[in-house]
Amino acid sequence: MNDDLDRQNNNIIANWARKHSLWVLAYGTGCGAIEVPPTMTSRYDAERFGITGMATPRQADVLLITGYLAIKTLKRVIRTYEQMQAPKYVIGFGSCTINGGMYWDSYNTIKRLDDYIPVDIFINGCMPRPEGVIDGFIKLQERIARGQAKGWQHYQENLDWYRANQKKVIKNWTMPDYNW
Amino acid sequence: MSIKGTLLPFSALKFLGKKPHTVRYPYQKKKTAERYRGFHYNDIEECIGCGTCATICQNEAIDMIQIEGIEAKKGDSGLRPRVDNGRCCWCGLCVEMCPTGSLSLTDQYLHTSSDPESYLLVPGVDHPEFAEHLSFVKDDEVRLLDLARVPMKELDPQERVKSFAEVVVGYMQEEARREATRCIDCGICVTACPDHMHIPEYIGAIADADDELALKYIYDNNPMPEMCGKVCTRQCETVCAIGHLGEPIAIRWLKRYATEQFPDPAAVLNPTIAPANGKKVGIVGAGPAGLSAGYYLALRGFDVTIYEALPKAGGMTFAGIPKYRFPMDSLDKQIGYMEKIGVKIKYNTRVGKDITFQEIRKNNDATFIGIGFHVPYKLGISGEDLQNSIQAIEFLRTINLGGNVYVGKKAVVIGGGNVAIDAARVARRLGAEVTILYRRRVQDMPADWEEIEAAEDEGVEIIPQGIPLEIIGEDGKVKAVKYGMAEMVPDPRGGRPRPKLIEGNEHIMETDTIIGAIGQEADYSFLPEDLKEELKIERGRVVVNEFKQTSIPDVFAGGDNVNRTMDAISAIADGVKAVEGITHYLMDE
Amino acid sequence: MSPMNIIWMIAMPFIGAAIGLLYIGISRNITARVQNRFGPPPYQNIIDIIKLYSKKTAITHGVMFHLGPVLAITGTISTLMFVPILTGNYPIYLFSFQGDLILLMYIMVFGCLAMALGAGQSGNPNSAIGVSRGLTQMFGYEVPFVIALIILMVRFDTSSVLDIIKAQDTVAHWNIFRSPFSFIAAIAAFLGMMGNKPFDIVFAPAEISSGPPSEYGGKYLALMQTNRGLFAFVKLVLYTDLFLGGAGDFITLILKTFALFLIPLFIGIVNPRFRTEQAMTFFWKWPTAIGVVGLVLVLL
Amino acid sequence: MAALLTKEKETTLYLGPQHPGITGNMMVELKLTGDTIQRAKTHVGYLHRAFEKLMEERLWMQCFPIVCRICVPEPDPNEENLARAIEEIEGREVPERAQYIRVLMLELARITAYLMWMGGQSGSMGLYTMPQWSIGDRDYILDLFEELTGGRVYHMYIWAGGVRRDLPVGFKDRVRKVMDYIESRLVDYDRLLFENAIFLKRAQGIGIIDKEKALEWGVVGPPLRGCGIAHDVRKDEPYEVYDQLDFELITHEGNDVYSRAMVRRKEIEQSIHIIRQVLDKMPSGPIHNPGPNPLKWKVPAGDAYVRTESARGEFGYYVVSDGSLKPRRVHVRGPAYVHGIALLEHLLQGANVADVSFIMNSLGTCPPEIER
Amino acid sequence: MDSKLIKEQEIKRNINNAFRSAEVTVVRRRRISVRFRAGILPAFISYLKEYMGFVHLVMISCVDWLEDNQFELVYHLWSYEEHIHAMIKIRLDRDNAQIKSLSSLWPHAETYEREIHEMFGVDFEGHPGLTDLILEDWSDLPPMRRDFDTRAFVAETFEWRKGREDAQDVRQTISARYGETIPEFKKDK
Repeated sequence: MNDDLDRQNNNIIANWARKHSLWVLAYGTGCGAIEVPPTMTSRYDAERFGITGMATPRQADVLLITGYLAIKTLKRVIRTYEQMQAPKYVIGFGSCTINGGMYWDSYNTIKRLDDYIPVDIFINGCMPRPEGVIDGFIKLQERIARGQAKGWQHYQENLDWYRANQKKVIKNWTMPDYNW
Repeated sequence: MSIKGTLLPFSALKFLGKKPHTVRYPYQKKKTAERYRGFHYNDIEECIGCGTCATICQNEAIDMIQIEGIEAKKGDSGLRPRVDNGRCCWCGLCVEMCPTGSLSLTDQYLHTSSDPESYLLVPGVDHPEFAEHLSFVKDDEVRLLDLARVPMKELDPQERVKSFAEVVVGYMQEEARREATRCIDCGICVTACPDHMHIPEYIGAIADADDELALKYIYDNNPMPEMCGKVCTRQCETVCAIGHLGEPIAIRWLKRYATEQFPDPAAVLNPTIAPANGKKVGIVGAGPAGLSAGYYLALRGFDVTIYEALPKAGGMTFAGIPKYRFPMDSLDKQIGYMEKIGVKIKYNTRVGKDITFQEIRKNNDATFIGIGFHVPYKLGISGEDLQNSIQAIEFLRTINLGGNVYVGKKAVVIGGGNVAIDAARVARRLGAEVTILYRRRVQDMPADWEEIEAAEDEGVEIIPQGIPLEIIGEDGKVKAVKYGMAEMVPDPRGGRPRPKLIEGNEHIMETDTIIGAIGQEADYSFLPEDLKEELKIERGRVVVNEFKQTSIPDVFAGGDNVNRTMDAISAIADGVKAVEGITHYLMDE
Repeated sequence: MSPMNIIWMIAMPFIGAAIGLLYIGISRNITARVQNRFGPPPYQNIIDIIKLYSKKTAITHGVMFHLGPVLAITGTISTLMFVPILTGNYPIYLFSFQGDLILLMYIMVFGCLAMALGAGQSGNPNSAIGVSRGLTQMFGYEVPFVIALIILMVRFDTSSVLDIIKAQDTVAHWNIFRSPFSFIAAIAAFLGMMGNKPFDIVFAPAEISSGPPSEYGGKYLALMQTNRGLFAFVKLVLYTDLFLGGAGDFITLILKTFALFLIPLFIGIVNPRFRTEQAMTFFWKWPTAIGVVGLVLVLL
Repeated sequence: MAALLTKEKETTLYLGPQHPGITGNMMVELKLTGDTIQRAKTHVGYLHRAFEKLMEERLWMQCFPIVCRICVPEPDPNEENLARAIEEIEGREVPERAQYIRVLMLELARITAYLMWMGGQSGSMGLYTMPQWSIGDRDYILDLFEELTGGRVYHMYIWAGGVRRDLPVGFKDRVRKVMDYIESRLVDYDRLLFENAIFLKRAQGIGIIDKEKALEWGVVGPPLRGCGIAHDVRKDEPYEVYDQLDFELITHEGNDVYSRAMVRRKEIEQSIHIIRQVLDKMPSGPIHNPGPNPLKWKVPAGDAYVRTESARGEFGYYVVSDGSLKPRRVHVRGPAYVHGIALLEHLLQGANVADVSFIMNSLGTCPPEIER
Repeated sequence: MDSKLIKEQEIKRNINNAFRSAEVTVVRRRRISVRFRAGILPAFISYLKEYMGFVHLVMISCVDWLEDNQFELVYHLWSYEEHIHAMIKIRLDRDNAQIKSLSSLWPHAETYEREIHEMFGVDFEGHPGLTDLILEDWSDLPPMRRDFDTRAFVAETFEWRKGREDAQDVRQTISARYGETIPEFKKDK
């Protein structure tokens, strides 16, 4: 199975297309969502790079975790992430995804996003400026082109570890199991 | 559906012919604002590692860490901030709070990485190029830290020259709270205090309106706060973090405030005295060093006897400090408390005359020498032996002992140290016109600038760069002093500039008294000859180890006759350290 | 059936899809300019589709769910087979026959129905609502569309598209001028068919996520996007044939179809979406009325 | 047809939390028969960060960087409210210039919030040109914020005793320029959105708030003024220097989405008007009345409730101090708390499923301030 | 008293005429604060709403006075006519916090009460549904109570990113370097 995944990751044409067509799931999980509209709209116009919003997880390639995740949201984010079709990428926005940020002592937000879902790119800032967001996308594109954006693969391979982390904070796990 | 409403929207199509306003990042970059709050930059040379940034950070994003190449020193903890950008929210509170102004935010904001571990940044060390990009810096107008000290009330100069009444009034409760509130609890002051008092703790206690707690912290390693609160040379304040951009916290005045609140320290401290351990310690000299050693030894259950030549304890703090700075009743309160604890002081007992040093050594298990520097240096010019040419240290001692000294209508004090200023101000109080003659410039004077200012306020004239050449006498009495003006030349060895006499620029000033105050030395005449050889003395100072132990194992030493700082707090520190040494020496077999 | 025709038959779906996608790409650019920005490159949609085909797809909701997009694109391709594309010196018309117009009326619905079936099985309530909306809307625009076609059929007394094209030999004979009522009714239906605003009630992202395709992703979505491009091309060609006199060569074809394409595009840029019942009211009110008037005029 | 639909089985539709029509991150659970909503239930808590708890753990000064995160599209009322509440408990005066600058900030923030709302409102019905324009134009105001405060979105600019930095050189002119630009753009907005026939058709008669019950339902801000009831904190209980400024209180009859939209649209003009006055009248002088060292800052025991008219209505802070270094309790009253739960659930009853997002936007629902 | 406070004083008189036990304080212009007892709160509030013009329920706050073992519920009311804000303060026993619901008076009181129930554990009698509002599957103490330690909870539940363990406390570093031992004194107060 891994060979298959690696082949997928190293397909130059596919990677080129993936790089230039990043569909972002319209999910404002946190306050970082406020800098997404300026990025997507006329002043910064991320659509120049083929980055555009998508309404449902089935269609999206990129999941933006715009900041902190409340535990209640985390549950939905995991569900959403698993519904997305591989190859899929996660971008973590801002400090709170890296080490808890401003909410480091809040009982209701997770602190390290990459414990729960694989993150391909972290963007620094609180909030990241639109330039930062675009920079994050460009970095992601570079990684995709080089076949390095393998977060989704890591998730599949280390599902147990991720699950254990997820179930540690989500008390009532009422979700269907992995279904891809 | 109106026709107008259906057609008007189509006017938007006019934008087809217009150039879009899109900023085509990354091909086209928009400049960030001048005040943009991006990544941190820290001028690590200027930073003193006070950790205020780490304290104020509500995200606990800032750690203070050891960095290669940065050494801890006086006024510098040796730590530097490291920012966790996985926590930071770039609010800039750290910048506003930075007491030195070394921390700023830059206009750099891009850090995109797939490695979440890469978000730790030591500002100033990582990315030194950010120095060119400073944007959000400290503002001069808007400050969070209160940089202005609560002014200390003093007697009017005209009033104070009339008597020996204490010049400084002391803080009222509310003033002390306000002043204590300015403190940022960094503890940098502790690095400079020779005694390493618990300064942030007691200031914090004062701010919290808990003066008793403050007193407990103070007495933890300083048994003479009454004195220190009034006349300490306060090296702590010279390194105070707040002092980098503003006026340092009035640490001395706060200590003074704390001690003044309680007429009887014993009632507050209620010290627990260890049961007698049967060991005896003899101390030569009831100066700060001897008293401190005696106090803490007594608390530890030692049998302590202090031998003092003068009829009062305190050493130089009694004999050398004028009473308008350190009133007698404060000293009495201090000594009274110590004697209450069980420190025995034998007054009017000059070692070497009334009792031999060998006797003391024989009677005690350990001995501490804290004799201080009480023998003045000679001026070394002709006419020095004339009547009315006196030594400041002797002058002050006589006055403090209640004696009388003739100063006449006009007195000239030679020297620029604290003793010189004290002598000048005392002479002023005795009714004389006083001039201070000093070899170097005013800014070179080793005396406290506050003292110099106070002296000037009181009408003391200072002639800087004046070198006395000769004391001219008449009828065996001083009549005038001849001095020459000097210019400052750089020291060939790289030291501070030295005065060089200008040929032919000589003046004569009439005076009734000459008071020499160019320094003192110790008098080791009490030592028997065999010990003089055994006891290692270098340049007039007893050589001791870390625990103030001399080359003779049972003899310890401290105070001016040991350390170069030559101030009361160093002497106290010596005493406190010696207690450790003596305990170690006597109790650990 | 000449060998040439067989080649065209195989090539045309690809060319059609490419042109359709390119149009949609250009439309994104035009939209962007109106919106005061630059927008993606015109070939963006093609990249999107390559990417979608390269995605792993692991969604299972039942047989019909898988078949939906396949049937949809089959429907579209078969529609393409019956639409005359070029009529000039090198004509491309694959399966044109007498009465193909009537067949077209049915076969064009086929794709949509297939989609509806597939999406309906996904179990996503958004899809379900989207499907019901789509079917409702189809009811809506089919009425003026059929009326418009009937007008043409009655007028030219034929149900062959080729015959209608032949009747429009000069610019002045184009149906857009000769039977404007029919054109208006048909273009209104066209707006509905293209699913641009104000008639994108089927997909309506802010209301029902993206409607029927909510559960479709990866390769399925690629298929649907291809279908979308191809279907747009088919519709444009059909309308060109019916109202703009067809096209003799590719350049004319592209000019005419693009001109037609701009109409729903411009309307879509500046208008919000109707609610379902408002859309229905719209279709059944003005275009139908105009169509009926036109029909009456023709019948008289 | 309608009779047939009502007999249809009731289905449940979960709108959100991941849904493009939802403002922010929340969920609306809809019980539908056909297209009609029978019952609606709002689920919130997806953005709960426990600010009020965090503030109990923080020094008073450390609260300021935190509070602006409570309402993301319009953070300034938070800072201003907290500052003013503390000032009220402490009895600290604020220099007049600082008050003018605060009003400037609040009004600029109001415009940004309205531009953002404009994007959301038209985006919810598929008019995507509008958000592209209005959010793009909003960026110019964000540039102003950045210049004044150093931050684009989160300003952390207003604090107890005044504001943090004085206006940069030439800032007033740039504000004027941007205001002129926004004013010129209003014509385009009108043509595209506010006069658009389809918008009128969709917005009129939708989401009707019962005028008689509006006050009782706790409706505030533009939705209240959209019912023709003239209440505005800026007039009812003037704070900062609003009583020295001349502006009109906008009301609009109709009680529906359209009237709420028109209130907001006209208030942009009023805000521009206020900003121009502020720029003209702003006195010179200090901008900060400093307090004690933040590390040892104890606010005297007491409590205060202060309110601000935010872009969504009355925004209030109830601050309780027990005289210690940290707040005892800070309770935030976001207008969306009432609008987004009780009122939204009420308005959605009987509405068409197509209008959920539309109505939600018109109420200015802002989840982060609901759950804080 | 300031002449500007006429309205406030009048309201105070009126309230005291109707409810003798209400302790009314005029805080400042436009602010009055009323201490009241929990028992007949709904009657009092509905009196304020119906007769005194306090139609707008601004919010309901809850303050945990752990030291007194009490919760303080603060009902914020606003009168649009008089432009006066009234804070009705009720103290409840912390161990058995129960009070009558006001959801019949204002629909949005329901939401506030739900939140207070969830965050503090106060029970509201007659509330139509005291279900979770914000939290999900919460099993710990109600988090806004002061005895719930969020930092301890976080340390237990989540993990910080490694790499910051070398952090030093400035004060400790200095005292260690100079051999200073900072004594710890018991605070008597």
